Amino acid sequence: AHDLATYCLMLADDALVMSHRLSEWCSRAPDLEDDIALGNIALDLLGQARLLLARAAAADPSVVPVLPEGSPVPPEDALAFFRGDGELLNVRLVEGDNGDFGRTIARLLVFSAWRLALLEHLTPSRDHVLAAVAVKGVKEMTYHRDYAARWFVTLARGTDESRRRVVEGLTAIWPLHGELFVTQDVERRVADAGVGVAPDTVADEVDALLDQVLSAGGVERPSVSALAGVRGRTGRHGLHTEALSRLLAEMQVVARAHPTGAW
Amino acid sequence: AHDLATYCLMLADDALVMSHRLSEWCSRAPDLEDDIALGNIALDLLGQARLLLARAAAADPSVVPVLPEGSPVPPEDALAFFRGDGELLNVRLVEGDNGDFGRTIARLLVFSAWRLALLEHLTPSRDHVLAAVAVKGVKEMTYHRDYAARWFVTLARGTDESRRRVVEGLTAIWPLHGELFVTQDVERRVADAGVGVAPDTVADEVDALLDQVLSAGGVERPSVSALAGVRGRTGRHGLHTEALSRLLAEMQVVARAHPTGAW
Amino acid sequence: MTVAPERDEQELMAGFEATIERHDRIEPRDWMPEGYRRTVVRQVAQHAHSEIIGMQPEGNWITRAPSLRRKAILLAKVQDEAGHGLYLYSACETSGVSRDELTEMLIGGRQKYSSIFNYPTLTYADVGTIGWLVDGAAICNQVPLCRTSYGPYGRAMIRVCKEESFHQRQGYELLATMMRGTDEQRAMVQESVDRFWWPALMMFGPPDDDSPNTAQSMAWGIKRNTNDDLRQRMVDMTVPQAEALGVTLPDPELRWNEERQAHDFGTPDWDEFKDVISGNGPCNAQRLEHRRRAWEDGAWVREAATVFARRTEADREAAR
Amino acid sequence: MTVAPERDEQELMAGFEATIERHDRIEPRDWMPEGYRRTVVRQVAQHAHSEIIGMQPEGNWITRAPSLRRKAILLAKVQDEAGHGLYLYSACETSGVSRDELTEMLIGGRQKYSSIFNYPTLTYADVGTIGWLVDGAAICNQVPLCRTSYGPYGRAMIRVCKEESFHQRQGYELLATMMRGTDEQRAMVQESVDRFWWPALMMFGPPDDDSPNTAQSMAWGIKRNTNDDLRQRMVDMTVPQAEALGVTLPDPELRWNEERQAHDFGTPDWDEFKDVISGNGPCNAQRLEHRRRAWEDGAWVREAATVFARRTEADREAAR
Repeated sequence: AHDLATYCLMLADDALVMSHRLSEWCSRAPDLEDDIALGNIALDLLGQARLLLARAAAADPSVVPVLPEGSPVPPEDALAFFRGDGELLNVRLVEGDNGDFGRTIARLLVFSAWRLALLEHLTPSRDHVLAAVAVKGVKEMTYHRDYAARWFVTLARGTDESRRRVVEGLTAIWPLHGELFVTQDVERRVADAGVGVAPDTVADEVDALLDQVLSAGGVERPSVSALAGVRGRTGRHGLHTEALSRLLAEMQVVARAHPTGAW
Repeated sequence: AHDLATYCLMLADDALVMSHRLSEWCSRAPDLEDDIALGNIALDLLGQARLLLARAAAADPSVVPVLPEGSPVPPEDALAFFRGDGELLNVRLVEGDNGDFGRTIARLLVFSAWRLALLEHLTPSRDHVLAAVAVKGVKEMTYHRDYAARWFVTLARGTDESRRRVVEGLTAIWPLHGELFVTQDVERRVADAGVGVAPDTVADEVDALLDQVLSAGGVERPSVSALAGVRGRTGRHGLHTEALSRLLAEMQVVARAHPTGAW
Repeated sequence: MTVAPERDEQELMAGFEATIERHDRIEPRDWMPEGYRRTVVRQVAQHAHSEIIGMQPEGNWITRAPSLRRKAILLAKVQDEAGHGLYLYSACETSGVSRDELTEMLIGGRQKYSSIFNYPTLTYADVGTIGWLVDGAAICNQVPLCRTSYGPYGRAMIRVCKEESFHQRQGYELLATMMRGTDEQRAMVQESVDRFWWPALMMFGPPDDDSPNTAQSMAWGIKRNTNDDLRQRMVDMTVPQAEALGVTLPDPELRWNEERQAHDFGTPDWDEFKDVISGNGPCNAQRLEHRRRAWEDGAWVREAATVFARRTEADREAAR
Repeated sequence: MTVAPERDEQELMAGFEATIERHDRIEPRDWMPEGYRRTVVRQVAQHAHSEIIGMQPEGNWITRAPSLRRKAILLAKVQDEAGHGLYLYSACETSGVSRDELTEMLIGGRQKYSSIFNYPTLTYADVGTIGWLVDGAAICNQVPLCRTSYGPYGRAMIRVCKEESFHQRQGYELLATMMRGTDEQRAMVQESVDRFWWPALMMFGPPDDDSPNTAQSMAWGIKRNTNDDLRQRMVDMTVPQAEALGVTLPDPELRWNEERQAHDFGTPDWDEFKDVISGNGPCNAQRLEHRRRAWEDGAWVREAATVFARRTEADREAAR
């Protein structure tokens, strides 16, 4: 049960943090259509995060931070707003600043291709909640990936500047690509139990898809090394970049000022 | 006593928030000398804020936010870290984003010329603590003003780009210039009691100084109107811009996470 | 062919006036007086700009929403506003003005947007208050506009109004929930209402005796009610809701007038209104700067899309 | 005049070696072998870069310092680092390399800085840990460098060391205060020490048998001790301090060796070290990007200062 909860938190935190970053584009996108698209993607991911946080809390209530007696804060919010950055289990890819639209698209492409593959393989999960989340998520992620792929190719084959920017964006986020496929012990165990998916098993298909999009844009895979962790610890172990604690300071400020508030 | 405390908070909050903004330049200034100078200015203002917050707490302990029993947090920190933006009494000039170096210099020029004049007139205060703070502050503010004035003229008479930027910066902050000289009832009362200074009484000398610096740079006073408040309420009434709550979210995050912590 | 153009124009005008008379719609393909066209475009554009600028004050709280449910509601709402902006810009485009041109006019300060969005949002309660009071005022304004004489505008308004009332209920529900919460939350709601009440009443524009364009706009059927009329409707609608919520509206002169069967109320600060309208409100510069920056930062992306589309089209041609 | 240059060079070299032998200082005006000059400049530049890049991990917490006193201490400390960077760049400039050139080499990735600053600071405890362990390691490194053979470097080191030990005490004092605080604070300190212990030991560089330049640097008197020697000194110095603090150093092999009269300890993860040194550490890209952006964003300011100075000078000339 603790393994299942931990696994759900991993998937939830990826979606929660990525959703936060995308929501920062609100009222700032290059055009209204993209403002709406990025907002909708953020909303989809937020929805996935909520279901997964609720599942984590149900699977193992001990993962939910304890709030003052009588607090009406539901478990999903306790998990989202009352854990510190060292307790979040998202991959480091999702937490960095957006950068420009080129970097945002490059990150969204990699993220959505990866998550789509994970959720596809999660649809037959023995955990019916996870299976249902996966079925819904596959539809959403397909749209996200197609949106990102379309823009990636457009930028890569647009102007010199747009090509330069999207390639720089891809190069900047690529050191965090490898971390997506490192399988943690917990993931291995839930995968063996037929409940979760081991990310190493989707590496080939994700990379094939990415290669296809990159080649449609005439872009080479960046030749940059993976970002080191600290004594082997990375995002999945709660070891993050400096960006995450700043992100959480903003995200959690109102909720934490009112631990017994009703919203 | 409450008037004195309120007055001290006004002066303290101006320094605290301005210090915060300047400290954001740390490791980002155009050159090492300016990194050090801006850091030192931030440090001076932080020192002034601490003395003034302590004076406010001593003058009227009821202004200090109440923390959990047994908390070792001293009054200066309770005031700095446990008030919300609606309780801060700083003028709105100090709270906006730094913008580029040109805007930072323009704001520092206006702020330091104004505060220097206030502190000069505060040196004969009947409140000996305030008088001592003022004497120390006058030396500091003189340096700050000279630093800002020197850079203002350099940028205004440097390249076309530097001139454009510093003039844009001045124009951007100028709508908040008028608020500096609006005298609140509290300020009038402490001034009448020989304890404080009514800001309207320093308007002429500050403007004369600013005109002198502007003219040395060959820059006209911006012809922009004052920024309206909401039903007459502005910074001194706790009515701020949207920037302040974000600033405080960052500034207060660690302190608030540990209301009984010792640092 | 060039015989008696004045005669033609007179006939066209007669037809136009008859359409207005019958409360029928004027459509883009129909003849219309130049003044009508200009007024309609200006009004629809201002409305579109208001939706887009209106994303900012609420958008300010998306990343700080205190619960995931509220975050989802707020994100969806702000996206709806972007959607409203889109329909309304399209309605303008039927009159031959492109979205890019309108955006340039907005960020150049040559077209306005609703004064309310020049006030800051300072607490999460403001998200609720904007839903309740600001969207409430917008609905008072917009419901009659569903019957406006210009077809594309009227049809856009029908869709917009439906969503706005949904947003208004969500705003009210947030405030109601907060009022059942902690003392701090109740105080936050009251403080927010204190700040937004008067600006919300100013949304209807200046008093009728100081509103020079109202008569012509009403004659043309673009506007359906006077400013003061709508303002009264807003007050009467809001007072019982405020009571139900348990908040006090910050107007000592507010009371029921049995004779008029309506509420008497105080006078907004019209000097503040003029200040805000003329660009000196607490957030005018900030809102325009934000929009300008988004527009300029996105220029390279829009250009890339144009170039890519042209190139793809050329490839397709070549492949034929 | 061109007679027997080899002979001259030999004499110069003999003089240089005698100076080194006597433990006297080599001064910028003195003759020195090209290899010595290059090595000195590289080492001093790396040291300067480390001070400047080292502002970032701690600077990350200035705006979030949990008390005003700590904020003042931290701000002052980071400014001291900028000051150290300044002296050290000046020491380099005595060898004819300008600060601008050195900065370009840093942001172009052609010169390095201490590997430790490629680790993230994740809690406020890290500010204390950096003071205690990182400045502690720096002092172990730098105290002997006060006697380094290159005059300007040695003199800069004397001043730097004085301030560093002050910083180290402040760091220790922060941790000690936190250890007397809440359980969360104690856990925060332990977690921070767990993260920084090994990277701090790696600051002394690779093991001696894998450090090709050490011998030559020692012969020239640029370096005074081997890496492993300094690392041992650091461990022996830190163990009793950790005990006094009440934190556990994360090394199961750590124990006192009576025979050696020194601590035995485990092996750092040299693969991680190589990864970090070669640019793939958790923060290498971030640190350089930050520095590059500051440098580029400030270009217009530096240019304005240059133009203004030239213009003022010209005016003065004209006025004569």
